Amino acid sequence: VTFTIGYQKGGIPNILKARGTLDRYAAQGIDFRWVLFTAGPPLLEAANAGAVDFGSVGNAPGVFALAGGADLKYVGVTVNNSDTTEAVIVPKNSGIQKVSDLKGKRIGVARGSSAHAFLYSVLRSAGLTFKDVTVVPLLPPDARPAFENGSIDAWVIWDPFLTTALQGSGGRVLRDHTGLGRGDNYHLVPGSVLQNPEKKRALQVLLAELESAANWANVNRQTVINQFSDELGIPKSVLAVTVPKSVPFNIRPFRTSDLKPLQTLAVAFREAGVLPRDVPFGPQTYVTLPAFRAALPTLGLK
Amino acid sequence: MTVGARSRERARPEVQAAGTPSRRPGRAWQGEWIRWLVPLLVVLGWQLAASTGLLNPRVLPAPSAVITAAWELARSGELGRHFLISLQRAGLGILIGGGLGFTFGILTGTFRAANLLLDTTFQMIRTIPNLALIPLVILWFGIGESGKVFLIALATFFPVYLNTLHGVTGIDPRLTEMARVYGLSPLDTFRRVTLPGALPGVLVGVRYALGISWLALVVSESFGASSGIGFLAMDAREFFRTDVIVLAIVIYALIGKAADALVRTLERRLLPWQVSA
Amino acid sequence: MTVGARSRERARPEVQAAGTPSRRPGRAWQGEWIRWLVPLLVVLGWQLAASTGLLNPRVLPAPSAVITAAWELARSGELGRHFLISLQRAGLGILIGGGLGFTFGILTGTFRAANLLLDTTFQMIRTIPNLALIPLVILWFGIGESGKVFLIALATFFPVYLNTLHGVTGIDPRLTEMARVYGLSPLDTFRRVTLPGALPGVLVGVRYALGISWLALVVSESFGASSGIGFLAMDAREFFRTDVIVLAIVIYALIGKAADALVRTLERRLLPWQVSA
Amino acid sequence: MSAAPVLTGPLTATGVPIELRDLSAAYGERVILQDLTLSIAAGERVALVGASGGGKTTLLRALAGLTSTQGTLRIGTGAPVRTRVMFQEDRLLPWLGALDNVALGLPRPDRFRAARALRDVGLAGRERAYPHELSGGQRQRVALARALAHRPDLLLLDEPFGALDALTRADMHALLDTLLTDTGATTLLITHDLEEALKLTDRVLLLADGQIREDLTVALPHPRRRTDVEDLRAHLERLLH
Amino acid sequence: MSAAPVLTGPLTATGVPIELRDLSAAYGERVILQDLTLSIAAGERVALVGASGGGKTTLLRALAGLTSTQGTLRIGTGAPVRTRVMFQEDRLLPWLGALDNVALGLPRPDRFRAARALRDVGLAGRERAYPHELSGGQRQRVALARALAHRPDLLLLDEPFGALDALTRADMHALLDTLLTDTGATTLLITHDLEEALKLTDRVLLLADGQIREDLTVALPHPRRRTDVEDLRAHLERLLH
Ligand SMILES: Nc1ncnc2c1ncn2[C@@H]1O[C@H](COP(=O)(O)OP(=O)(O)OP(=O)(O)O)[C@@H](O)[C@H]1O
Ligand SMILES: Nc1ncnc2c1ncn2[C@@H]1O[C@H](COP(=O)(O)OP(=O)(O)OP(=O)(O)O)[C@@H](O)[C@H]1O
Ligand SMILES: [Mg+2]
Ligand SMILES: [Mg+2]
Repeated sequence: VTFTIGYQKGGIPNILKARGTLDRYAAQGIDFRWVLFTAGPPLLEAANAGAVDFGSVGNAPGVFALAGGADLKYVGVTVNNSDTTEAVIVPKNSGIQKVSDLKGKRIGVARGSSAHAFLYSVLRSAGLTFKDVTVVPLLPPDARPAFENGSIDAWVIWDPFLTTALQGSGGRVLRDHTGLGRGDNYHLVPGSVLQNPEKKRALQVLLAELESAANWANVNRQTVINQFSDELGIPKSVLAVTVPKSVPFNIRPFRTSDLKPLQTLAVAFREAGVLPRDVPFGPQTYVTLPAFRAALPTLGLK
Repeated sequence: MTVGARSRERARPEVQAAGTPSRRPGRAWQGEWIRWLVPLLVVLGWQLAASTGLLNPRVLPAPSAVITAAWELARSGELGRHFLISLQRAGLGILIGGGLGFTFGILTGTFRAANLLLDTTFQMIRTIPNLALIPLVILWFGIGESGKVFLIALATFFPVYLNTLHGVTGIDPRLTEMARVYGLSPLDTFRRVTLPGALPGVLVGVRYALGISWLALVVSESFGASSGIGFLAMDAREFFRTDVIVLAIVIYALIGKAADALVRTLERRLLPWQVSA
Repeated sequence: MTVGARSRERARPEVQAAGTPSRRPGRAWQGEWIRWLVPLLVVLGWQLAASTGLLNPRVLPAPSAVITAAWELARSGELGRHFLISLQRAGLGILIGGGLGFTFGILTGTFRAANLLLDTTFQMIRTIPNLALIPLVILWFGIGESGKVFLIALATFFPVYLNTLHGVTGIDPRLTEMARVYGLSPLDTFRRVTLPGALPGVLVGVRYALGISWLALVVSESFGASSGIGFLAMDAREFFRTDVIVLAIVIYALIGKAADALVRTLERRLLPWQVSA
Repeated sequence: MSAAPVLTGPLTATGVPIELRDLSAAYGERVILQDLTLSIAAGERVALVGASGGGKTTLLRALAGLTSTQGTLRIGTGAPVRTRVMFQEDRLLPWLGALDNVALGLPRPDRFRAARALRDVGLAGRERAYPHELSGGQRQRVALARALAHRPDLLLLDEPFGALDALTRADMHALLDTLLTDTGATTLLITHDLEEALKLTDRVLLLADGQIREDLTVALPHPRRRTDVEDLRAHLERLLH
Repeated sequence: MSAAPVLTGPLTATGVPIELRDLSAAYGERVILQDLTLSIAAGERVALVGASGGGKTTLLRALAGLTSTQGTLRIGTGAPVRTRVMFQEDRLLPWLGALDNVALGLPRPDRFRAARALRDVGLAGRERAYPHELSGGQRQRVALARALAHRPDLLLLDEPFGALDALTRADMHALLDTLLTDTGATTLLITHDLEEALKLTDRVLLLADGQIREDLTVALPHPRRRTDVEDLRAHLERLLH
């Protein structure tokens, strides 16, 4: 069976791919393929179309996909351990000192990203709404020059772009996640994968190996930094900051309690006026697979 | 429209009673609706596939769903707003890009020195993707309207430029020679010879530019914009609104048809002398 | 190349001693290097601005930095790999898209029925952005090579189609009439009249298609790809590798130049009869 | 230029009869031919003369099926008719050399006739010249060679010798005369040269006001010399003035 | 067609002298003119005859400065020369009506001459017709009107009457004759019609083998009738054969 993994640069799947662990399953009849995506939405788009069997994304894209009626199911969570992986930043010499100063300012953010939701909660914490500011939709690569030349007054951005921007262009953190809850990462599959026993088995293998990879990365931090630096072209100085934030690398099965933050997010977007309808979160939107690594021996593989 | 040779030797009808007049306005109109045949069939087949469940609506929504989305967006005035702002950006971009493309096409077509100096440069800029230019555009123009218009102007420059240049070089050199011998002023040469001679080519460029301007809109509305058809399409993709995505595609197709009709009208108006018209 | 009228009445030189021959191969070559003048000046000015600190290197790296990046990528074989795979995708896409564009352009130019049936449909498809089509392409083709080639073929189809159609309709109808009277078979009509008559137009289309194929590469290599020049550019953009971004732009520009040179050669080869050549 | 040898080859052409009754043709409001009636026998050679803009070309185009008309237009006896037209302009394909232009549309086994025809019109050695590399008269001769190489049943010539000097013209006259005698094609020759009309054809038609105004039969043996037709010419000239 | 009235208007043209010495012209290897020497006085009317492909058009193009040559080519006395060419093809702009084609390049105050010229060549009422709506002879007359409306110092005509019937041609002869007498432009007329050459010009040049082979002066008063030139024509025809 062929099992296609959609991945983005810099996550646990990327570590697993670099290790090449999955190659040996070809002998067992499971042919893993890797496909790189630049962002979560297109990855889930491909998953919805059945071109990808597994994908890892931030917290927002999955919500939108489900809102759009995609037949996707959560199967795993990577818990975020840091409050500083995402922040609102302003130029160093900016007059903006506190969140309420954002009123009337232009804020660059990637629409539909976790940062978009984060901005919502940041504004709300200061009693503001999206109506009080000008939201400028900008993808990270486009936002950087806009931030540099003052086209936007503030930028909501995540790592590694956050650290790069702080190191490279004289930005200053205005507000991070402290006290506002963190955005986790999620692992999703198309519903069809779970109905196909062979694919489901491959999925379980993959999840188990992801867990192993996470454990390996926790003890081989420098190797991970080197690998990412080579592969992503990100300076080691940046990775030296961002990789420790991810520690401990982790992945675990999705639980019913994981629905809550997603629901909160959906409500935020609903109130922000970008989601046309409520998201039908419920038992049909996830599966809880048994403990990943522990399940490996039960799969009938050597 | 030329018509291919039919058979090697045509059997001539014995009696050609009351021969048909050469211009048949009735026939011409009669033909026009056929232009819509294929698009219509596509939509019909699509709706059929959707209704019979052949098509997964999660992946490609039924035409009826798209119409519903269109209706909702139109009722709220959203659609009109997005459309108008895009139209404005596209129009301005085409005016600037097309105007410059036309001007430089005439220049490089007419003057060898201009050709040597500029043509290679243009040919090199031509292949640089808009997407790759976005960071530079933001640097130069910020995130306001001017950057978007610049990208559209850039995209529409080349088809008009290339086809104008080709139109000018394709003018029968015997006519250019005649104009020289008859001492036409540069202005008269342009008005009487170069412009009308290049016009059919220029219009092909315009036709292409009208289309490409909407493609460039998608790119230029992907940054720093919260309005426009391109934004609508990209945003819908971001938020998984398949019905809106397809709606955007349909709108684009209709714009394509409108652009085509516009150029057809221009051709009829501007090229009355064309024997083949 | 046509040349504009110079002055209203040209003063004729009293004695035109040892008149110049009409073909000046020396002059022609002499002119060629001028084509590089403007690009060269741009690069020089850019390096100057960078060295004097006028230019923020975080924003636009100096040419020397770009050359370093190119050297590193080239040494590791990365650059060659990306380039070859893109070349392969572009080539295949052009072959398919250009071939179909040519075929359909001839068909709709020659047969009124084909024109009525298909032209509107093509004009409508034309304005649909590649970016908006990606979801459908993934649906139809998955995320392998075929989807990428499809997008390139789609993008190259239209310039070739439009210019072929225009080339065919631009053929002197008196020649078409003659061909009919002389009982040319459909094949002969195509080989002897339609094809050579449309060829200059077709080549303009090819010129455009060669350029646009690399633009389409950017879009098609933006999903599910980890190789190709388009991927290189988008990837670099993702992580602010400005040197690589600019390198990609330079590569695109050089590709544009190469495409231009290729079509120029084709024109010289295929159109030996052109009076203005 | 050497005296033109005969365009030889298998005799495939047979003349066809032509019957026009109440034929009218117009461009928009402008009526060119009005209720024109004319019969031409199979193999007959007919000259058509008339004022510039009088409708000669229009009539020729009607016979070739290129202009839509009203009334009766009957050509041949039902079988397919091989019509070839030498247009008033040369209509050479600019992208083909002289030989390829002449060979245009000739079935493969007849291709050899193209080179022969080109030689017969005095253009041996210029086979590969593009039309723009030929003089006006040379282009006209290529077009003539093209029309003749086809051996048509119905040959329509629209001022075929207008751009030729007297000597070349005489050669071409001889060439056409021989060819027509050999093949027996029904021929319509539009010309402004009365002498030419009288030398080459059996019947001279004067087209005026959309009608055949004069119909003069020339009953003289071929080939004719200039002196043979002197009287008739004077007569015709008087008619025309 | 009515007898053509005179193309009137201010007399701006003055003939220019022409001096060719050892003039040679070639297309690649093909030598067309070889060491040709010729003087034409200011205001002289010269006819150029010769075989098809003999180089007449090439010589005319050389005089118009359109062909590169070797040797001495001196036209006029240093002042700018207003040269107008009527080419062998009509070279009308397909996108302009007849009147606009004739008015081409005329300075604004002289525009009125365009309509008059069109009327003089018998095309009153066809001002707005596009070239493709005109007959071959009509197109040729538009081109003639265009050349004449300009009142050039040097008028170069390449077979200007080739597509005209005898009557129209006679009208055009009269028109040209009057115009030339009025303006005194130096004129070179290429023609295949010896009678035409003798009627209209003062000197007939025979071009052969890249050289002027015969140079015949015609010392008769204008306007001439056909009978005036009968003897000279017979003489010239003997020369040519
Ligand atoms: N497409 C057209 N539209 C309008 N009028 C036309 C068109 N073609 C020809 N005419 C007119 O029809 C008339 C007859 O034209 P035709 O070409 O038959 O003349 P002709 O006898 O061949 O003249 P010539 O000897 O000058 O070639 C002319 O007055 C011409 O202007
Ligand atoms: N561009 C060219 N390249 C090569 N040969 C050419 C070119 N133009 C003309 N010639 C040749 O030069 C010779 C002279 O041509 P030119 O047009 O001067 O003849 P002409 O005397 O005007 O003949 P005609 O009476 O047929 O018009 C011809 O043999 C012609 O084939
Ligand atoms: Mg005619
Ligand atoms: Mg000539």
